[in-house]
Amino acid sequence: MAKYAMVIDLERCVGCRACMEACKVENDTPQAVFWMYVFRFEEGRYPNTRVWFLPRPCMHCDNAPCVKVCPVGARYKRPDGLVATDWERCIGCRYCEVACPYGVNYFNWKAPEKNYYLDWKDRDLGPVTHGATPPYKNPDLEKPYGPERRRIAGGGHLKGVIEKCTFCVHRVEKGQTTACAQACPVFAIQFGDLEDPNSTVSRLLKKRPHFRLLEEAGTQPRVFYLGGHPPGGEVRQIEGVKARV
Amino acid sequence: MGVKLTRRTFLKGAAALTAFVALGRLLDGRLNTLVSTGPPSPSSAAGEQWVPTTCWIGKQDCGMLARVVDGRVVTLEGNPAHPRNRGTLCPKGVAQIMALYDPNRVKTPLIRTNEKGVPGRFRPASWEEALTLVAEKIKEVRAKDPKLILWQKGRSKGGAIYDDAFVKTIGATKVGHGTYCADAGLRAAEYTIGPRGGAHPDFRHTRYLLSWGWNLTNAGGNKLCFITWNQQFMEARERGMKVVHIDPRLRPAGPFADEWLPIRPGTDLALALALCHALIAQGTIDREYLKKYTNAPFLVKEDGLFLRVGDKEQVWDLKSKALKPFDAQDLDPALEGEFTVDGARVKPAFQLFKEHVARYTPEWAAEVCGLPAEQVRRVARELAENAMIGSTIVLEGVTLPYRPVSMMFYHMSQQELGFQACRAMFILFMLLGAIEAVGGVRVDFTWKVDSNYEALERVKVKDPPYDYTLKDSKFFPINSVNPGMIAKMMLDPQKYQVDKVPEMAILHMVNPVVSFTDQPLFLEAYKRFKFVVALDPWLSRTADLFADVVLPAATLEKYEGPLGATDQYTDATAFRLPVMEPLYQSKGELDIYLDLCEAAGLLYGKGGYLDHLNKELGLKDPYKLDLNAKPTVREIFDRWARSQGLAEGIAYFEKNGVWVKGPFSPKKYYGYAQSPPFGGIRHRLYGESLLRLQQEMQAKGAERVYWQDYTPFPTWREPTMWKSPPQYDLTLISYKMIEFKQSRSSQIPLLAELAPQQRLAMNPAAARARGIRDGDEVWVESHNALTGETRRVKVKVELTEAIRPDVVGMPHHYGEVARHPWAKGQGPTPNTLFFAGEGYVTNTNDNSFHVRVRVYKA
Amino acid sequence: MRTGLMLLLVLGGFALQGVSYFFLAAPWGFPPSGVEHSNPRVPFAAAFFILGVGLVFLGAVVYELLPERGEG
Amino acid sequence: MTARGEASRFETLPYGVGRLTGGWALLVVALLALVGWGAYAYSCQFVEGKVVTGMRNIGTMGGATWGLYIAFNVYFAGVACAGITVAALIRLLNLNALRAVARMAELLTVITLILGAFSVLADLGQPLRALINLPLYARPQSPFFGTFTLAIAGFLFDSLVYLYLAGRRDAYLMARYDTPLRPLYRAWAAGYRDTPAERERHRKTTFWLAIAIIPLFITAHSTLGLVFGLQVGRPGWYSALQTPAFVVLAGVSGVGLLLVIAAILRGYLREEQRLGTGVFRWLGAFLLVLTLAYLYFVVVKVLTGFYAGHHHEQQLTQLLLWGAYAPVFWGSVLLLALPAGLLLLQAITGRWNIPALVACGVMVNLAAIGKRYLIVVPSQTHMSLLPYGPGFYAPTWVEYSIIVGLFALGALLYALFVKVFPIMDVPEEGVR
Repeated sequence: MAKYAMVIDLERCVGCRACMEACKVENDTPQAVFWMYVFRFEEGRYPNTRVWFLPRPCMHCDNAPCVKVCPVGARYKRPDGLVATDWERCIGCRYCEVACPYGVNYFNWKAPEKNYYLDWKDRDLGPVTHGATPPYKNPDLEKPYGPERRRIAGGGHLKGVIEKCTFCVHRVEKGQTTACAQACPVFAIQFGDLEDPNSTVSRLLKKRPHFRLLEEAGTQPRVFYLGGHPPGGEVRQIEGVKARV
Repeated sequence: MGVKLTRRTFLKGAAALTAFVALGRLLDGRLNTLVSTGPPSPSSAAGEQWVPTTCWIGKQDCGMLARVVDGRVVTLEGNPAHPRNRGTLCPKGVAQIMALYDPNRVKTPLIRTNEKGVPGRFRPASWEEALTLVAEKIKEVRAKDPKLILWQKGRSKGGAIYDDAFVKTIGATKVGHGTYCADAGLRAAEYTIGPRGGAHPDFRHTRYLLSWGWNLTNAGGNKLCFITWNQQFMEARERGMKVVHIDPRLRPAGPFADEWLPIRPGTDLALALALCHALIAQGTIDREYLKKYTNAPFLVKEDGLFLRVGDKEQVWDLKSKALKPFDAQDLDPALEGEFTVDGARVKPAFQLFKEHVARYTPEWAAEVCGLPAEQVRRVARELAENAMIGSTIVLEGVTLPYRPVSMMFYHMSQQELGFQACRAMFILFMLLGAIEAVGGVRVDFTWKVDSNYEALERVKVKDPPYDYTLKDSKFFPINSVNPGMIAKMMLDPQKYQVDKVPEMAILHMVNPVVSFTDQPLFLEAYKRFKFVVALDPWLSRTADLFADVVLPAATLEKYEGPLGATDQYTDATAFRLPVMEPLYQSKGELDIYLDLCEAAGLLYGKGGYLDHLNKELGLKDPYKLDLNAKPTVREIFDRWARSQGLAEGIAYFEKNGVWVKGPFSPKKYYGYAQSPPFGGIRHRLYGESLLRLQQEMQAKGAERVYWQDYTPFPTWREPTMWKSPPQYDLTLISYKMIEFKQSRSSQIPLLAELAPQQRLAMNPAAARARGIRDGDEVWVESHNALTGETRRVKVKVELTEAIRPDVVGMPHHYGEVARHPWAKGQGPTPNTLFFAGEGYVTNTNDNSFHVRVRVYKA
Repeated sequence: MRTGLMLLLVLGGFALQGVSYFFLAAPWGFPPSGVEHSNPRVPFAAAFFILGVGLVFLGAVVYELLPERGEG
Repeated sequence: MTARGEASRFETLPYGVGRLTGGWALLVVALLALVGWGAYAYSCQFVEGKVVTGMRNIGTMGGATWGLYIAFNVYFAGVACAGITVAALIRLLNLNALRAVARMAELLTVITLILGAFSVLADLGQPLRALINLPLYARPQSPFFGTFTLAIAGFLFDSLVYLYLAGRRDAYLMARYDTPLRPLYRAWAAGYRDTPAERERHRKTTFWLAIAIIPLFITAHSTLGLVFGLQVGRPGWYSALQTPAFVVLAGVSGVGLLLVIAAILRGYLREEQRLGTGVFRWLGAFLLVLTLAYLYFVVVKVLTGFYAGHHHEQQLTQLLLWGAYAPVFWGSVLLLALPAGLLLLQAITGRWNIPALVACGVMVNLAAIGKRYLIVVPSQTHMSLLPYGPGFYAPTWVEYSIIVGLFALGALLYALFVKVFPIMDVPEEGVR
């Protein structure tokens, strides 16, 4: 059984946010939803200023607060390490969201078709898109996955249901890497199997010092950061994406 | 009885519940786990394919694979086979899928129905009607003088194919966007060391990098932009390359600046000169190189011109203690000293340079640049240490000088003293012998001496009347052709002694009103065009205000190329290939030009468009296009591919997307590795022709403002903007954000969402002094030091500790497109605040992106 | 008899609560580490638990309502 | 038979049962209107989605994902727990002085529990799924399990049973009158004849029920506290104090509301002697103790907040004391301190003044609502452990309307009950 993990190299990240966009297009996430988010930070005072970047996917914690609190077991931990969201079962209580220290959960405040940036009902588009909304709608997201056959990929972004980063389960089960790792122009994001000692993630973790976000919360994240340091009280977010629905 | 009653109530309750649930289904559509969700979508297995193509947004044309499911593009991923991006993409590349489908694209040809200068009213027209109309106008103007057609381009793709074949066919005047990009630096490179381009490092070997300007992690260099640049940059970092970031803002360097020199805008020349001073003072210079490959030993007479015998420049040979032609064998030419040759006192150019920079001490520069002197001295010291002057390295059996110190400058060249500043930077690395050495300063992918190396030397100032581009004029003898100056001239042709002003403009994916500096100027000048055509996938603000005809161009749905695909170490070529049929009624630009030339009767026969395509694509028999049959665009590129020895023709690209030809050999690569090195040219430490031009300009009565920077050595003077009154106490700089690329991305919702609105970057200290808090709305008011003109825009403030307190910054590209829901309310462009024209252009007619401003609460 | 029934209901109720809580509902597992922790072992386990709560209090009703033997 | 005839026969019933006065009718109509408005607001939310509320995601959206609904769910549940507990204590400790308010308390519990349940439904994104998925999948590991099994379902049974059994005697007495309501009373009495044996049996059951209720109350409301108290990720929530504080505040709000209701009925039914000052003295004393206890918790929380090592806890404390939430915080504290002082004064002087007590009851309830809001919201908007920057939450008209609608629904049910069943024990002598 694989143990999936993500390794993010803060000494490579240039904060370009390609991962955020790749995630949005791969998973058809609606407006203002960022399963992957890249912080841009500033520390210190001029001229001793430091600028750095920190990508924030779901941490897929081994001791996930969200899984513990979900009243109906819509949020569950898979043996391969993925923290999955069954969007067919979720009742939209958002308890997972308040329980998560990382702020990675996104609730569908509106019907998705009303939240895809533009009006895609365009007459001239119809013949090409077959009415798909958004036009780049990914057909893989609504199928069931895993031996448990539950609907845990991006899904239809139903109104009133919670969602978050899936570690691209629909790609991973096809043997591909996650969309964010695929896109990263500087290979700062690596995704792979910790069980396999030769996987890039295993080798990187062996070779280089690393940390995890909010270790003190005891959540045991599956996302490891190389180089850099955890964002302390000193950091200021710059160029924050404050998009609201 | 009781029992019965309970059952009844129970049934009632049940009924009620079902009703409620049913209602729920009605309102909510998807009730719960029992109901599968969403409209049935095509399975990924059936009818899925990966179509290779090339990114349409960015400059460096990254390779992409489009995942197409049942004829619908679902995602765009990087093409792992492509040397430039190796399977990755930048945010723009990923997000362009939304541009592809954008229902706000121009769907049909449009013809204007209202007057110009105001938001346009257009009526949809057929391609035939629109093209005939444009063709008529072309014929009309050509009858007078073809040059009066101004063909203007932002960054469309496809290079030579459009630019030259079409322009040459109709005989139009071609204007690019380079004067707003980096042309001052390009002129400096061409004139000083030969090849065309900005300076960038030899990432595989450089150990110490001067990162000059805002490009480091945000836009790369002028040959390679974001992705390739950063991939190689990271490898260099992991090899231990040190980075010195010289920029008023730290942000572009991210966490990668080992040292930050927050330099005062417009003073880069002063810093470069001081570094030269320090190197000479330290004695850490590569005399070998200076003697052999530069004009440093050339003897200069007191009048500033070279001492020539016949037409040969002369040097003083220390071996024979005699005057010798510079190219004589077995010489030891003097770099320093003063010699008397039949009565005349002469000095080697280097001696003059030494005297010239004597006054530019680090302390002096620290004062001018607003930096600690110690920092300047440290950088000079570290440069010298890392240059390892005298060391060599063997690459593929070739022994080459090893100088692992380099610099990058790109857009920083666009400042009033840009041309000379960049020259000074090249000279700095000439002193170290790092030009085109291993690990040193690179310019082009392979060593090519640009025609301008000679041309710029031979420029002669002509007598009026002048061509409207002001080429060879007494104003800008060396001239990058600045659309802003053309606009200025259109408003006052007499002043510039121009007799014929342009009548027709063909705007090829260009948006001067927003993208070029001095918006008010363009708003006025473009009313003077009799006829304006725009080729664009969107209705640019310029088209909205001025276009008589708008022709809908396709984005990713077309053949385009051939496109360079090298990562500077590997040789490769790629094509842009249609990921689907062109959307709406749009067409690829090449299709449009074929049709347009046909309509104008300029397609067939000798000198027709097809003939020019043959030339531009270098097509020889048997691959030549038949001059009397209209080919499809695919056929054209198919012939080109076959002419390159690809038996499959274009199909090869349709299968692989990119054609990787293998690594460049150092022999092709480094200027030093050529035989003779640098193809036998001499790098110009001393710019004799610049002095000659200055004299000619003065002779023709040009004012000081035009000739003052035509000096043989880069010479510091205070930028004109410093003459603005003291209440304009801040300097506005501009830059690009990684989210946007030119006029083709700020309206893409996925990108606009990341950076929805214009922000003025300001240091908290500066803000506090003005009672401004983060997020406040302020007025930014700029001042023209020569005309006294002021302009202001309203913008929100974003405080940052990563910028000089006496500098404010604004990014470009907001609000480029008209009538797009996501371009609305994006806020102002800094171009409104910048000026074109005297005092705000370089001596090479390149535009400056610096201006003095004041900021106060709105 | 009434008392018996009452006790039966109360104890039964508590038993049902216990059983459904510990044996019918999803297994505990801290931290939850598998799909099994997200599914009840028997569907509607929670409903059974509530039923249990109900039964306990129903005991009181039965105790009061059931007519005394011999009486009325 | 004529309405007049009806009325004339109702004249004989105690506590104005069955007598539909104009004022009462007016009240009912007004309440119905408010309920209708609330229902409309909810339908908007149901169709459009939660986007019509002021709630947004924690983090990049800079919002609070739980808002008014959850705050009031906690409030209602608190009142309910307190109500039934008071009733239980009365039976358990034989506080005859308070017998008069026992049923009021029981009814209060039943109704507020219903409101609590509704406020949860209002908060859920997929309410219809919830109706099926909660019973089908609910997991004991989730603190929510306790909330909806014990706090809501358990209590509802419990208090209904309680209300029912305690009412049998009165139902029997009422059934003696020949009124259209007689079948109802018969059914309720279910053969009760008020024999000594039955009384004894009833005494036993109520005693045992009361015994059962106290722990149930503690556990049930604790689970509600745990919903917040177990969250490591939200500074301000993870605290052992959370649970006891929840329980005590529940008491405060419940007793306070009971006071108000008792006073209203006293005036409405003109039951000055049966609802004498004795009743109010008792309730006042209860309220005093509970309020002081809660104030003590507040002080402790603030202190610990200051000394907390974790800078977030400190930030939160400052946020409450002089930050964005200072008005609500100090408002609530004032609305607790003032009544505390007032009650203390009356306790010392021994001169209890009913209007003053009512005022206290209202104030502490406003305070309770304020505190519930402060528990739910700030930890979301301002206490991200990652530097997302401060967020923002302001309820919209939809949220306010739904809450108002719920209160109206509660009042409506209360008003209706009062007209069909005696709200206080029917005295022997009242029976002719």
